[in-house]
Amino acid sequence: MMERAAAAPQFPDPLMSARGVNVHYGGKHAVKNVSLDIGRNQVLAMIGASGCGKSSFLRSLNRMNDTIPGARVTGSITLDGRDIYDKRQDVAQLRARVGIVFQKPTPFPHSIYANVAYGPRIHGLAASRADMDDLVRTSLERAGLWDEVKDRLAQPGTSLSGGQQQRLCIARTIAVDPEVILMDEPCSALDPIASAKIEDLIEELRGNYAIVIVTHNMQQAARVSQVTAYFHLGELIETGPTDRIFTNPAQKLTEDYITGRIG
Amino acid sequence: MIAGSKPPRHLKMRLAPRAAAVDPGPQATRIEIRSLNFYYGRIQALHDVNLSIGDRAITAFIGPSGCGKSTLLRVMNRMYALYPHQRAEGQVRIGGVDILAPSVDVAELRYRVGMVFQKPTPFPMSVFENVAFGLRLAGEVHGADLHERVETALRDAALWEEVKDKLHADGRSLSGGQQQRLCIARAIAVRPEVLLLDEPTAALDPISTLRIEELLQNLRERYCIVMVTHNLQQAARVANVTGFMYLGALVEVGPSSEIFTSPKNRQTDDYITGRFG
Amino acid sequence: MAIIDPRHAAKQLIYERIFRAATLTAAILVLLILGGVVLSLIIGAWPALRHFGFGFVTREVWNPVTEEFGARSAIFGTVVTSLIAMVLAVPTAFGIALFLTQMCPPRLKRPIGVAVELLAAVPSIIYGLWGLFVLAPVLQRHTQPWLIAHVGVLPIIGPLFRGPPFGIGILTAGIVLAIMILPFIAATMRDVFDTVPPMLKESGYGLGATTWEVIWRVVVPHSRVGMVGGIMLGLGRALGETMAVTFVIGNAHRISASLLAPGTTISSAIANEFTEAVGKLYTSSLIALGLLLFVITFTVIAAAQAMLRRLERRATAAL
Amino acid sequence: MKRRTLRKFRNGAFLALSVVATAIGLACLAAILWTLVSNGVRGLSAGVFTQMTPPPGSAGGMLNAIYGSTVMTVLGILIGSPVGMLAGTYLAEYGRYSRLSAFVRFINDVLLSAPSIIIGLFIYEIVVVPEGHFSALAGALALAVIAIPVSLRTTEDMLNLVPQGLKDSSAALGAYPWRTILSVVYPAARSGIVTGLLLAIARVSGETAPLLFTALNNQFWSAKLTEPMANLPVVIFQFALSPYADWQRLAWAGALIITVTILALSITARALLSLFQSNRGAR
Repeated sequence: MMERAAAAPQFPDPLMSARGVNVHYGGKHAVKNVSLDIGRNQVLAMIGASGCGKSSFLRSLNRMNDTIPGARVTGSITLDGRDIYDKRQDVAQLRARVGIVFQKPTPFPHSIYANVAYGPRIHGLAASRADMDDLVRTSLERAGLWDEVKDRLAQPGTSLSGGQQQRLCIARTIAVDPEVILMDEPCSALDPIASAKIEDLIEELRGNYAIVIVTHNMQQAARVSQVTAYFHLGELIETGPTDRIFTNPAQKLTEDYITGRIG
Repeated sequence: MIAGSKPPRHLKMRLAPRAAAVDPGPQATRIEIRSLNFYYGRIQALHDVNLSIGDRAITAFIGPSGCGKSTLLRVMNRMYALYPHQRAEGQVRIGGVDILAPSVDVAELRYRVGMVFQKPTPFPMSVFENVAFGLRLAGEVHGADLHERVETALRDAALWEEVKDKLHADGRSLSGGQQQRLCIARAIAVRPEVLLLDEPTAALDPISTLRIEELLQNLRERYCIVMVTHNLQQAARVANVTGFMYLGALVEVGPSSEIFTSPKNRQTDDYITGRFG
Repeated sequence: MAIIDPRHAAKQLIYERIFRAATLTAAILVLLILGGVVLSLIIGAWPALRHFGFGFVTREVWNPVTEEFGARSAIFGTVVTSLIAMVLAVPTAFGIALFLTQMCPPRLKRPIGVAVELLAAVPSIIYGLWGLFVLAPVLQRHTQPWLIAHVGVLPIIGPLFRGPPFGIGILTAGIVLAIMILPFIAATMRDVFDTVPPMLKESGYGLGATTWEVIWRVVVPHSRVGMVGGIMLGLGRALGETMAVTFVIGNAHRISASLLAPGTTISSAIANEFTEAVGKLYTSSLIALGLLLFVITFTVIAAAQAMLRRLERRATAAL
Repeated sequence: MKRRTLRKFRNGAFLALSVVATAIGLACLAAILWTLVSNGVRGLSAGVFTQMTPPPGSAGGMLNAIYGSTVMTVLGILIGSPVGMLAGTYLAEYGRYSRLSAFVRFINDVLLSAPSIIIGLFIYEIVVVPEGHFSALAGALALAVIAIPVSLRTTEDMLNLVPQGLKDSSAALGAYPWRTILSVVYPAARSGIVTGLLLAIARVSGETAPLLFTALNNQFWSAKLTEPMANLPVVIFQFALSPYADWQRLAWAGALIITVTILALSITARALLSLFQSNRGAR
């Protein structure tokens, strides 16, 4: 296992870096000794059968696991070299820097505008109404949603279609200007066309953010990511450039999974 | 009220000849479906399904969720009749008898067509009583015979060794995989002619899944098994015949080896290569 | 990256602490209320308990003139009226719940279900009024004479139905209570039956069981804990019910062999006599009755809640 | 074959019995409502809403009682509901899995079904005895204590219905829980919370027993919270048991007013609730 961890690609200057991370839910050992680096301006895809620990690991990257009772995270995870599990680390501030988009779109029961403005408001990021208007607009533009909603900003976020809602959630995450965006199977509740839009968006966002995406769809991982990590039963089996993982995996388990023999 | 409360007509479904010492090669047809349409209220869920399902073989239905594969399964024991506004038109003959005919006693039909569900559904009673449930209802087997039938069923379901010392423990205390095998044992204890399985491994871990798949391989020699699965590999591994359904229609059906290697239909090809679904 | 003003962040944290403390205080207040109820009842009941000792519970005498008080007849009335109510209401509620969950045509399911739930919300004083002005005269004129003539002459159960037909009395109170808790128990049972996973029922049907067999052998065992919990909650209501009983019980502090005779219950004794009670001992005795009622209902309700909790946990575990 | 016939017969018999039980139950309840409506309508007149409660044997209305009931109900809800809502928020959000919450939940459920007459005794002991007299305030406090568990329970249930994903999303943007609760959870559960409020009002406005020895009654108009105040349930109780036909008629009218109010509240609450649930389903 240590060899596998050592085989993780080492970036000269990783943005986030996890070392020996374990996640326990009560008695369940969900993530086992995972070490992984997250580079700047690239998309890392985590794949594996359901229950393999990829989502659990993802949620430990911005301490979303803190909200689950009985969850315990050990090991070290650093952001820009600072331990995010440090006692002095304010969780709210951390999550402003490491945003997350969930499987199902979760628009708040507010207007489209207020959905996007929510984060900036709670952190006091906009000094004036005009600032806020700007921020909302830029965020929606970056999420590729502006043209579709610019005339109906006052309508409730829930009135949008599923794919639009998911992009609204991405816009909401972008609005607080994070450094890393985590995505937990962001397309699994969407139809193929909406999924394709989100995938295009991920490609564009890569210019500004580090993105970590969990997906059960291997084709999707192959399409959007530069680095792929394969998880199996809580362990990180293999990680490397996406091209290599899908054409020439080093581990037998990875090969089995990719060719559909397990999972 | 369920449709089964009609007075019993004399429905005689011949029991299939079982446990033939030699495999008679290509199988006789057990289920014959002709121009079957199904409606949930005004929504049509099945469109003109025609199909013959062979005896002593596993037939699997695959397709994206909502394609009608579970609906098709639930027609074969008229489980849909429990719910208002659901109705089937056409013919479904099992052993020659049209089970959609109003004169059919659904309780008796379901006694002869076993069903196993997505999630294990052990009854709130002991392991033994779970398996004996159907036999006790029919009241045809008693005492030592009952015990023997329960043991046989548990053995056939590859569960006997694990539960023989805790037959009186609550069925719900078993692990998920064991519970599902218990449900299979419960279904085969009454020696049904047909065994319906609705995504029987959807709620199970890979190891339990493997055990169930092995079990199905063994049961195939004696039963007509019809299953629904969302796992293509599973269909390829265990089914002799696979049918692909899409938007309520049976798009293509044939030997699994053909469906998974050289499907004739474009949609089937797209689906099994993961282009949609 | 976002630049967050540290003063803004600090303020957020202060609001957080204030809000959290407010919710926690409110939650603890609930505990304090129950503690306050127990404590105030004990203090109020203390003079009577000290004066009469344990005899307060066992003595039947209730005489404001000589200031001698015993709770026995009130306890008896409370228990017997509640038992009558349960005997009548539980099977009927079971039937209603069955009908609603298993066989009701879907068009009627909602209206009947809603009607039953709304009736559970009707204040108990209405049931009392109806019992006094409608039910009691009917019982007095028709039902009770028949019972006296035909059942009263039987051995063993005969003595329960002897004496003059007053109309009001223990039996009438029991019937009114039964009608009052009927919607409540029926609604609870229906909810419990609805927690049975459809797949489990279908598994029963899948083996060729009839509707009744599925209900009796699968649904009932599966929801046994919840059913008993619901029944006991109903019992808790019946034991503590005041107004529906006070109208029709007859207010007689004595224990009769006949169910047709007037009696009293703890709550109706308090309701009838409290504002007129003169003297510390009298008031204190009534509060002591209240304390007894609290102990009895607390036991029943706590047991019921514990059972329903168990069911809930199991339901969540099964998800 | 014989056995199958027997099984079918048994099935039919029990199902028929359950239909009979439903018919009996509904018939009883219909009879009660019918009596209430026919007697109540007979007792209703404009005077009921404009005149004071009369002395024995003469005509009058229930204006003072209606006013008193309204005042005490509103006051009781104003005191009780916020406490219940805050406590429910603690149980659903902050201390969802804590032992304290489990205990509070349990005690609350006991209070929810505790006999209301005992709550009356409690308020009598802690308010009426020290004050030395019955008062509307004591009545309102008794109603508040009854409203707390109702409001707590519904608040907790409704907040639990708010999808975890919504709460997580807010936390994921760096919001502290108070912010999530006030800005996301409460709005998402708005109609559910209003439902709880209506149910609490419905529950409280029909309570008689605790008012018997807290607010007592007052034959005259009184707007002072420190004095005994007339209220519908106690007036109904006293008038119904009186020998005067006029009083009995008024009692029925009062009963009808209360019941109609409560049913209207409950129906509105249900309508809101189904709206809430269908909204959630659409999401």
